[in-house]
Amino acid sequence: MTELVSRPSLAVELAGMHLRNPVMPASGTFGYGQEFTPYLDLEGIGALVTKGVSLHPKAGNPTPRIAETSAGMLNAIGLQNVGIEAFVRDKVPFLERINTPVVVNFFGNTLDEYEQVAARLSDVSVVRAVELNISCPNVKQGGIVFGTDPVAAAQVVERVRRQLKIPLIVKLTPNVTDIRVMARAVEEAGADVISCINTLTGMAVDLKRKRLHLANGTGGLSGPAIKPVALRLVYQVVRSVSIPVIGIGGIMTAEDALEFLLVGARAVQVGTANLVRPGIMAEIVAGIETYCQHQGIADINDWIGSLNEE
Amino acid sequence: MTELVSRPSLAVELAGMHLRNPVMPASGTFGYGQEFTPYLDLEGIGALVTKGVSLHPKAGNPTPRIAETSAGMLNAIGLQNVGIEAFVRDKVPFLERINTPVVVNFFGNTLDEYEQVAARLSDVSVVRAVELNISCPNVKQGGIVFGTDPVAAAQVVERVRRQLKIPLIVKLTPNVTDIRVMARAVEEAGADVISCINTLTGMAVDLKRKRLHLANGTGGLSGPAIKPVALRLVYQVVRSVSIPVIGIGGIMTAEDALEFLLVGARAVQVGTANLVRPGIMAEIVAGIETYCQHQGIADINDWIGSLNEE
Amino acid sequence: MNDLQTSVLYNREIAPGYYRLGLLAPGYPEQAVPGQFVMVQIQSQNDPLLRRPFGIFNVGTLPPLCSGLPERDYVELVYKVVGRGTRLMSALQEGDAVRLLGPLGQGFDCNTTAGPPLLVGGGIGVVPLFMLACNLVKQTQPVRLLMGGRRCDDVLAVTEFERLGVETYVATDDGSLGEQGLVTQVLERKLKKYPTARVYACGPMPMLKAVHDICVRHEVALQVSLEALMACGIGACLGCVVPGRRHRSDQPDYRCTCKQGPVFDARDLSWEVDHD
Amino acid sequence: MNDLQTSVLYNREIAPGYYRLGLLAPGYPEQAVPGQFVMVQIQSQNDPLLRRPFGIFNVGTLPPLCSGLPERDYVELVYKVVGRGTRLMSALQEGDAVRLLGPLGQGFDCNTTAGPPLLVGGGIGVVPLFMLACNLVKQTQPVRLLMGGRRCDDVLAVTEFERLGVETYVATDDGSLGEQGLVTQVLERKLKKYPTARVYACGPMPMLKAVHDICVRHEVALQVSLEALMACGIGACLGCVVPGRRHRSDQPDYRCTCKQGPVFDARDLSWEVDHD
Ligand SMILES: Cc1cc2nc3c(=O)[nH]c(=O)nc-3n(C[C@H](O)[C@H](O)[C@H](O)COP(=O)(O)OP(=O)(O)OC[C@H]3O[C@@H](n4cnc5c(N)ncnc54)[C@H](O)[C@@H]3O)c2cc1C
Ligand SMILES: Cc1cc2nc3c(=O)[nH]c(=O)nc-3n(C[C@H](O)[C@H](O)[C@H](O)COP(=O)(O)OP(=O)(O)OC[C@H]3O[C@@H](n4cnc5c(N)ncnc54)[C@H](O)[C@@H]3O)c2cc1C
Ligand SMILES: Cc1cc2nc3c(=O)[nH]c(=O)nc-3n(C[C@H](O)[C@H](O)[C@H](O)COP(=O)(O)O)c2cc1C
Ligand SMILES: Cc1cc2nc3c(=O)[nH]c(=O)nc-3n(C[C@H](O)[C@H](O)[C@H](O)COP(=O)(O)O)c2cc1C
Ligand code: FES
Ligand code: FES
Repeated sequence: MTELVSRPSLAVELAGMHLRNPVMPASGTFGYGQEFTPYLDLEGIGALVTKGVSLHPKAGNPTPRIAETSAGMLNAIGLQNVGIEAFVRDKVPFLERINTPVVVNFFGNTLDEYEQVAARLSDVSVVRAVELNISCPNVKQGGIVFGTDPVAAAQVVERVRRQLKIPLIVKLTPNVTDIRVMARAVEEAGADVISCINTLTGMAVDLKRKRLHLANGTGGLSGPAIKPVALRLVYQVVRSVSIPVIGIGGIMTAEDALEFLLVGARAVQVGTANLVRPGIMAEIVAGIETYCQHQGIADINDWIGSLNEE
Repeated sequence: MTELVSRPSLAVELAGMHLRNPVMPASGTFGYGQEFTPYLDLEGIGALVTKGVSLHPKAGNPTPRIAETSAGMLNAIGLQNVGIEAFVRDKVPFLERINTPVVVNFFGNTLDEYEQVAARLSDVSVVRAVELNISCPNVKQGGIVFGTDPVAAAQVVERVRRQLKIPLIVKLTPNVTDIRVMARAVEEAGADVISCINTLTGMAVDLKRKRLHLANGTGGLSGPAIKPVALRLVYQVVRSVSIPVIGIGGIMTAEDALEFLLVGARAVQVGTANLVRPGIMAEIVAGIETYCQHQGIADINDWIGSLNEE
Repeated sequence: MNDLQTSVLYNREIAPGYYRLGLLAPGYPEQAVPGQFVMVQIQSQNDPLLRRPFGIFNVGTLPPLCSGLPERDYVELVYKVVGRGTRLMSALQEGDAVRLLGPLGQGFDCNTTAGPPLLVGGGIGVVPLFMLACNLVKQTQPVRLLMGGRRCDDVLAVTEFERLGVETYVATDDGSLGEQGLVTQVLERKLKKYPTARVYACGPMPMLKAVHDICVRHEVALQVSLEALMACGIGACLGCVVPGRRHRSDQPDYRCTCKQGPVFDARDLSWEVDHD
Repeated sequence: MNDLQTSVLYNREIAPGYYRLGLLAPGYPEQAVPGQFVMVQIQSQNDPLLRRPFGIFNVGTLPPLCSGLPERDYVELVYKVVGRGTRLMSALQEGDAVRLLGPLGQGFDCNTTAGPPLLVGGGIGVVPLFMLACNLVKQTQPVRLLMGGRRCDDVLAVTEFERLGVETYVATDDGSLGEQGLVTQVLERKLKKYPTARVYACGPMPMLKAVHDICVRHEVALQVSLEALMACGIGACLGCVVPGRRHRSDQPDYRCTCKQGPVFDARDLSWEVDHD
């Protein structure tokens, strides 16, 4: 039996940010944090990642916007958000009161939009890093999705990078033939960290009405159903780049988080699980700590990437 | 209320083959049929699709080969099979006794191998159609997967097509950025039918041993977890080509099958569900029939593709 | 607001396909407001993944199991079996574990004394009206309930309302209980008689729309309790929005049903949109 | 072979973490052979998705519930709670629905009369040996069981074996029951005493490997019952293979545990591979 570690260190470092532990929410499943204060100590998680924000307010898609699937859910919220100015005015004051690094997820439909939001966020002192969601259609280029074309992705990353004085996390979509190509493209273009994965594109059918269930037609699949795909992609990305990677996809338990860390993710994001169990991140942090104690892992960094491979 | 149809017609036509109903097994989950005779009347299903066969016998991967995931499973069987000659010698005699169209799934690691298996199968009279699995690495081209590159895919389809006097079904992998490109490529190259999807590539981690769970590292994710992704891809393929499409992915119930048919699949394949419930295809066929009766659908072809879209 | 690991007190079929579920719920009697709801997680596995939303039917406190033990707060839900989640719920037995998130959302505003209250319920929509009636009968008399349903089996808990002293009027589509017809007919008649009434309604969307039109015509205040697909119930996912007053498809105005509702002042919603 | 929709007769905890589960199983007493197994589907939702394999502990027939009704065939399983499937199973109650696929696979060959039988069980591996013992005691006497386990709690069903007239010898790692040490020590001693014995073994892979080595040394016949990850249990998925006699990594020789096993003649397997 391995010796018991009294108080393992869970702290990790991400592009110069010191996180007290590697657990943070995935964008869009945690609002701006405030909704979760009855259920969770916001100072017990590693970072706080906010809902994606854009230059202008976005009303989102018509309803139905969600569907339950086997061990997963589809969402087509349509990136509803208050817009960058209202975010700074209405949401930042709350975030300033919390002693946890704030990461702001953002997106745009044109390169200009991406640049402007990045520039604005870089000036907000509470924002410790930004997370770039490149899974959006590039309206100027006829709707081709930034996130599935390495050239378009590199371009947006480069342009955004120039606007920023803070770390840039780039969030990759799983809906590509070879995520390694995307990962290398955004690393070269200046990403400081990669987070993956965003949702898998899916559909649900409403038999009764003989229609697609979601008003938007397609939606993003998340939850435990996608964990095996996410683990594979995180494994591949970790081995393709030298910047740190945040693992995302279907994490419901401490064991799930430990799996992502084991294959090499420096930190993890918890998404859909927050919707089902608003206090779950506290349980995941506690579970990781207990696991480390029992396994004799004094420092979580010793666990990260320690997968045995022949 | 719609009127009750006493005996709906479930027959569909696929590239000249007349199937008594649109339900068939997915390759690799039904052996060569014989294993299922205690549980299922093989003459109650639309067609019988056999386990993938290759030129030479293939022993498959080391174990562990399977892992359970949330609402799904990973498999890395490694296409274990007896090889084309043993197939013809040992398996065909049983298949000849069943009055159900037989579709033989096959694969190769080089263009030559694909061609040789196709030529051999085309001469076996019980084989009514072949299904080409192009999700295999092309060993001659440095392991690039035939199924993710439209040029390589078109090439193998063209070459195989020339060897065949019977219909060619091409089975697409979901692990691509844009399945429509793949679908058009194989249609143009001569595919008579497209079936999709094959498994999503995934991974499982064995925390106790700090290893990847599958001996092969990655495996193919199947089961209800992937249904939303499969529905989306089938929807897209149906709208990109004019040849018929067979829908596959996570079908567990008659309702699931009806969803695939509604978005436009001409038939469906049931995979993982056979492993959990060996008699399930009979239940699915019966369920489709009952549904048609209650909804006043006299002919399943009236349902196929009848999705309401704005 | 709390995420409780709690357990089943009872789970009784009260009419074919309808169940009444009692759950231990410390704190609910003080915290819960009529019209609020809970999110129930039925099982520990990942399928079904999402919780299910249910209105609060009633709250209360049971005497201690034996002297020396504390009193036991509970919440009551009444639900209809419609899909796999509610089917799983129907198998719950005394002592089974359940996770319970709540009480959630904005309830009915009953701090107004203006006019006699008229409660309009359709089918399972009667649920949040019971706790509302419990509160209203303490403030004013009489409280009236107009209940509609397909057939008599869909008209629930009427005796409970009567026991509170609520005047109840029932209409069913097939006339198997009360008068034959729609509850909106009854509402029209009552509003002619009590033109200063305030209306509280919960039921299917077409009914609510009809109730809204009638209330507009009669110029009386209306609060409605809505249903929407929900993933989180706490305002995090934005899955549950409904079109608000200023909603236009080119300039949407969405309200969060779980956080800003489920009870809305009818004037704050858009009634032009095709609710089906 | 059948896929039955059946129900639970009882589900009793017989030692900490070990349960004995009785299921109605028409036909099992005639069909089942010692060493065969079943695939149990615990619940109707999709998570957990796969069935779980369990060896058959025993089969039998209960008298009719009342006269006029038919007799009731049953199968008994004994399982250890190790993961989420078995945890769900431990909550099963009388009358609960369960799907049962079986009896599956190749059982023990006990049509040989050569030599006295020695049954070697490790932990939960004792399960298939009980039905085997039931059959053997009818053919020959004495039948001997050598049982090993970590501690006394892991040594199951010994009294049941003794009631059959089986001579039992127990060894535990910590000496909390029987002698202290490994069951293989006991086997060595017994084989010295009964050099013509035939051995039937079921337990963890390291134990089976040790048993195999001893049997080779003593030149006695050995049948082993294996466990493997299984998706289907009927030979369709090829997930459950084990390396056969001629296995080499460059020229594999795989056997299907569910179809060609779970009981194998030890000579048909490869014992060189690193089983961990
Ligand atoms: C605020 C609120 C209060 C409610 N109060 C009650 C109540 O007191 N009694 C009662 O019987 N029902 C009530 N409902 C409806 C209840 O939530 C659904 O009937 C239930 O979720 C169906 O779950 P299912 O798994 O059986 O159905 P399925 O159709 O299998 O569910 C699939 C998905 O759709 C959702 N869903 C299905 N029907 C509805 C619906 N009508 N409203 C919202 N989501 C739905 C489910 O939550 C689930 O996510 C309420 C809904 C809301 C939003
Ligand atoms: C032929 C055969 C007979 C068996 N007989 C018995 C018996 O009589 N009593 C008993 O307690 N156990 C028996 N087992 C082992 C039993 O199947 C597992 O303990 C059980 O499947 C664990 O399920 P779980 O969900 O609790 O564990 P989890 O670890 O959560 O299961 C995850 C997956 O791994 C599989 N798995 C996990 N452990 C094993 C294992 N040891 N063998 C095979 N698959 C495993 C599960 O089936 C499932 O697919 C037998 C296994 C086989 C193959
Ligand atoms: C309701 C919902 C809203 C989401 N909104 C965003 C978003 O605004 N920006 C973004 O980058 N990802 C968004 N996502 C994706 C998640 O951040 C995450 O990448 C994905 O859900 C996979 O993780 P999970 O399986 O843990 O949920 C959203 C996901 C959900 C379920
Ligand atoms: C155990 C197993 C073996 C498989 N073997 C093959 C195969 O030999 N050839 C092939 O084209 N697909 C194979 N598949 C993929 C299935 O045919 C099917 O495309 C996939 O499982 C998705 O369908 P499902 O979700 O219904 O299982 C296999 C799948 C499983 C689970
Ligand atoms: S249900 Fe998630 S925001 Fe309302
Ligand atoms: S478990 Fe599927 S072949 Fe043995």
